[in-house]
Amino acid sequence: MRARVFVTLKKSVFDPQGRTIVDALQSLGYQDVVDVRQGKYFELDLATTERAHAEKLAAEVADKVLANPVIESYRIEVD
Amino acid sequence: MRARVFVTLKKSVFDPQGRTIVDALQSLGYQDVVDVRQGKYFELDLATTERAHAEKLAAEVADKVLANPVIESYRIEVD
Amino acid sequence: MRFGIVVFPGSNCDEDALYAARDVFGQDAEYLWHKDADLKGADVLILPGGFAHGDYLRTGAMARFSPIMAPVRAFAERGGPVLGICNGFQILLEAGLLPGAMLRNRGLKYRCEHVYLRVEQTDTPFTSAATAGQVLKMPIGHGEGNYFAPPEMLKTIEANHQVVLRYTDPQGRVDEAWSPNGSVNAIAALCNDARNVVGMMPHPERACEALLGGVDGRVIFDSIVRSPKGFALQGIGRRLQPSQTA
Amino acid sequence: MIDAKVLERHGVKPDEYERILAFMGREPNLTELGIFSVMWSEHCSYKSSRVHLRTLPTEGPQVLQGPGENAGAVDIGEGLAAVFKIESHNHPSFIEPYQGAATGVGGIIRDIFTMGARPIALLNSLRFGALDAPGTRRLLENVVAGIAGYGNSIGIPTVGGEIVFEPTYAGNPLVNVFCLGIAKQSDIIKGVASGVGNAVYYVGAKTGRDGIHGATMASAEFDDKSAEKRPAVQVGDPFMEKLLLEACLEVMQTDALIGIQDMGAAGLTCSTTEMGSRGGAGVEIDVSLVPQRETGMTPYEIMLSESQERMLLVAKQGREAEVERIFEKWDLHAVRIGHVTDDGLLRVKERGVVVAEIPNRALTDEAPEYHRPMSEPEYLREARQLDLDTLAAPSDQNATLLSILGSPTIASKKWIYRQYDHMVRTNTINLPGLGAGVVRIKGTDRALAMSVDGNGRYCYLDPRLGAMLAVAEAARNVACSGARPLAATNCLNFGNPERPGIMWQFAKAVEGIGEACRALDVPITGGNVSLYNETDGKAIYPTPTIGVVGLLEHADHVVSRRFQESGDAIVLLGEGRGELGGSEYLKVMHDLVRGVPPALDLDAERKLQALLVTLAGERLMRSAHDCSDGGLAVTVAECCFDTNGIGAELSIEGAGVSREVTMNTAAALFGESASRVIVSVVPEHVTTVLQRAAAAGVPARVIGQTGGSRLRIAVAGEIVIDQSADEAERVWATSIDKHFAHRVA
Ligand SMILES: Nc1ncnc2c1ncn2[C@@H]1O[C@H](COP(=O)(O)OP(=O)(O)O)[C@@H](O)[C@H]1O
Ligand SMILES: [Mg+2]
Repeated sequence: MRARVFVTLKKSVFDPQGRTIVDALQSLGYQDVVDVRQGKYFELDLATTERAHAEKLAAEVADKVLANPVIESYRIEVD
Repeated sequence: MRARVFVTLKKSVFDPQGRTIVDALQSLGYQDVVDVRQGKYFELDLATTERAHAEKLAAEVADKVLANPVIESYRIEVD
Repeated sequence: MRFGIVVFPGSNCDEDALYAARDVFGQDAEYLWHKDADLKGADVLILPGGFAHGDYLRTGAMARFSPIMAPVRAFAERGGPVLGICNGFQILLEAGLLPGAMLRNRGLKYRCEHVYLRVEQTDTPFTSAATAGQVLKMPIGHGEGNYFAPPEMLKTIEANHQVVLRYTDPQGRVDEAWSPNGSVNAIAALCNDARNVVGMMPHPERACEALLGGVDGRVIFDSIVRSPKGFALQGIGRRLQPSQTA
Repeated sequence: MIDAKVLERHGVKPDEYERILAFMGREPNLTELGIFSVMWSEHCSYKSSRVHLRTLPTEGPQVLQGPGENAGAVDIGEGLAAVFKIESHNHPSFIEPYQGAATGVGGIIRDIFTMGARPIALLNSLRFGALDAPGTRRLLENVVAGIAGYGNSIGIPTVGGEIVFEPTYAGNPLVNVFCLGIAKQSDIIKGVASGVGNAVYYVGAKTGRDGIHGATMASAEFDDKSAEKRPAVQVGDPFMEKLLLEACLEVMQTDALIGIQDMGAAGLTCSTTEMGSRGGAGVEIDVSLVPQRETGMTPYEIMLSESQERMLLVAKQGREAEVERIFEKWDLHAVRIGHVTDDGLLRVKERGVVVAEIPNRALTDEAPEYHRPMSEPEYLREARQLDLDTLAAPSDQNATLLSILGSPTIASKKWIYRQYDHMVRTNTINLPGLGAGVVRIKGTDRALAMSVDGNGRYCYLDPRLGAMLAVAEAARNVACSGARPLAATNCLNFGNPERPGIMWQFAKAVEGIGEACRALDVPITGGNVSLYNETDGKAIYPTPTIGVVGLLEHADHVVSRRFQESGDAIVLLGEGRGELGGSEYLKVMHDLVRGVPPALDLDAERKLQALLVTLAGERLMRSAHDCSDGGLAVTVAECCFDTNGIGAELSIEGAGVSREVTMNTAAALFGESASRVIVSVVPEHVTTVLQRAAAAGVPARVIGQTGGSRLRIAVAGEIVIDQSADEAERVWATSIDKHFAHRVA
């Protein structure tokens, strides 16, 4: 199965990359882009056909390795 | 509206980051994680309520700034 | 004094740390390979700079799983002096041996240059030879040195006097314009609650010889080297632990 | 099945195909044709350049290894060797600036540690279009980030370089990277395969479909169709390279290796044939044993892939386990993919079945070699005309000085080198921005100085003289730091050699390099040729870049460009002749690229450099700065910068180059006459310095002194420049940053 993990900086954490992108976009004339937050995106190929197992595995990996809980939160999608 | 942009390396392009993560995960005992590809994930806040405009805007921005068309491709979700 | 320099795959300031300890300060020093679980009798540990495991995910994120980190943690818990420099600092954060996390530099670029630092605390094994308020000039070289701690954590850190060095102007005044990376409260170095584990973004090992353009990094090594053997182990940190002073 | 179309796709010309048929005695299959096409590409075979390169001086008592190996090597005493080379990664960097530059750095580093040397320093030489032109900033940002991303994480300091902005490079930037390593002379190892039956190992990253046809791409001009070749981009993995570097150096300590070579351009094909050919042997491999990243790869793809961070090595029989064990320690798995044979053939099998078999010789020594037609290009006659009397020189020299100091080519490059880790390894004793990069050699008293220089504008106006000036400048920069220049490497960036005008530029430049290297006794130990640097039929300025390496016997004798104290005498070594041809002044103030470049007297240059080494050795000079781009006024201003505000006051003569006084003043201030150096000297040493100069036959005179907070220059008795040194420094220091000011600070 495949799991997708989205890791984003918590709302309370300043995102310098996102800020830079917004500024750049606005200077290019994209006034309608009000805010940008940049995160990481992982596609995991998992050797399992059980959805529950895949979800558990992805969550464990995200918790332990892919995200740093001090600054980041994550979301998982499995299909 | 909000748009989400997922930027990933094209399939043909080597992803050393993903490979390093897989190696690490496997050495931690996660043998079931067969492959990892790492990408970028952007959340855009757009000052528009029209879906079509939001989609167009997100695609333009992704094309121009968020993704590097030489090695990356992207996917957009608007809601 | 016997230095143990922990080598992760991707460490690249390991030789520099060894050279400083052994050749500049005349101490025993040995590499500790990350797959080993033996600290080879080290009295003090340095986690050197570099890009452990490539730092592709987050700086320091993978290194904390290395086998050597278990004995490092045990050593730290016993009160042993541990210094993380640059990537070493990042690893200590990821491993939870120090509080907080690193973000990318405010300007998004890697920066290599000299910065000014004010010594905030002298009751750590790595700043005991310095004087409070002293201004040091030392090189940095990092892309992710923008230290962050959530407000509550930050409050505790400040209340416990855990900030060891801050980025300042040449006169020792904290000034946003002189911060190379946007760290919260201009934090450049930090210690743990017990004060025996210190992480710093600047590179003291790059500032120990006049030929290299400055010797302000010596005070960091002098602090640990001059303390009588074993003193650091049971000494400074323990004495000042809040629980023990209370 | 091989028809005209297939040949064209492979860039193989009909007469070249005839040669292939003759060598093979039969029609090649597609894999074989692919192998020929990359080995006979300009990039790998040097078919247009070889006849000229052969004329370069490559010998001298200091040379341990000349051209032909992965890198050159020179004797630096105490049983040590400096191993160094420069490489271009122009085309990949244009297509994908970050990865192109990064993999360029990765490639040159492999060339150095392949020789058994530990890389200890990097330099880079960059050319872009005008900084304010669309696209330049993005290109620059990404190229610099790519160099930084690779060099920083692998832990090799970037200790210097140069960067020039000029419209000619807008569609074809240049990214040349230089690496230097140190080895024990006895540890130098070569790229040879020998000893029948010895195992051939593959180690490093897995092979993917990246960069297939990269080598042929580097040999084709840009046009609209380059976009289609884009999947040819390779992604660098500095972490993998760091592991390879450490593991290979550890394996080399065991003497279990016969030879080793990295897989660069033309990947497995190039490394197997070159190693076999150097060892007078053959190599047989089975591609099905090659670690692969993708499924269904054909022998053609595997042989031509340019995946990064891979090495090929030949181990001594009986020592295989030792070699494998060391790689395992670093989590690398060395895979035995074949063995050495005695038949002189490259034999490629797939699961035991032969899929290609070609004599090594045909791919290497017997590759085509062209004496391409050449003729002096027409633009030259017109471009070399310069009548200063027709130009109105601006009369405010203060403003002119500030304009030139703010020109991105002259301005401080701190915005760039601040992104490079230039201090890792704790050897850097002359930081970027202070002149030549200088690194001490731990365990000895010595240090090495290195500089890369080139001036495309001069070469455009006179390729021969321009190339000579580049050699002279690089060696002079090294000598200014106190080091004795030892040897050189070169990267030749030119347009399409099939055009006689370009070929003429090339031949003249090589002539000039040869003559200057001979006169200054800096033999060429290696280099790289990058041709077809054109966009839509328009070539870049001919741009040879020269890297020179020099030796300081005592590291603590190192000298930088900065004035040290107030009250020191400012001494001008050499003579100014008000030469403005091809100058920054003409470009910035009159928007002209015209005239003839400054004359170069190689004998005077040699004497000057020898004098600098003497003065540094006797500690008679406190600072030294080469006086070239921007002329004397700019040079003296630069000596004042980063000094905490030491100013200078000096007085010079006007130049007699025009009827107008203002032009004569400008020429004296901003003329770029060669073989000049600004030196500062403690007052009590002035007499000695002048004596040493007289004895060496170098013109020298005191033109002023350091001190105060202003920069004041009188020309022909009249003060024409008078301004705050701080203000001048601000203009110089912030010019490049300002272009990026819209970004978050
Ligand atoms: N791309 C670059 N990378 C690193 N350092 C650079 C770069 N460009 C310029 N520098 C540094 O800036 C200083 C000035 O460069 P340049 O004007 O070419 O010097 P010079 O006049 O001595 O040839 C040198 O010390 C050089 O090493
Ligand atoms: Mg130069």
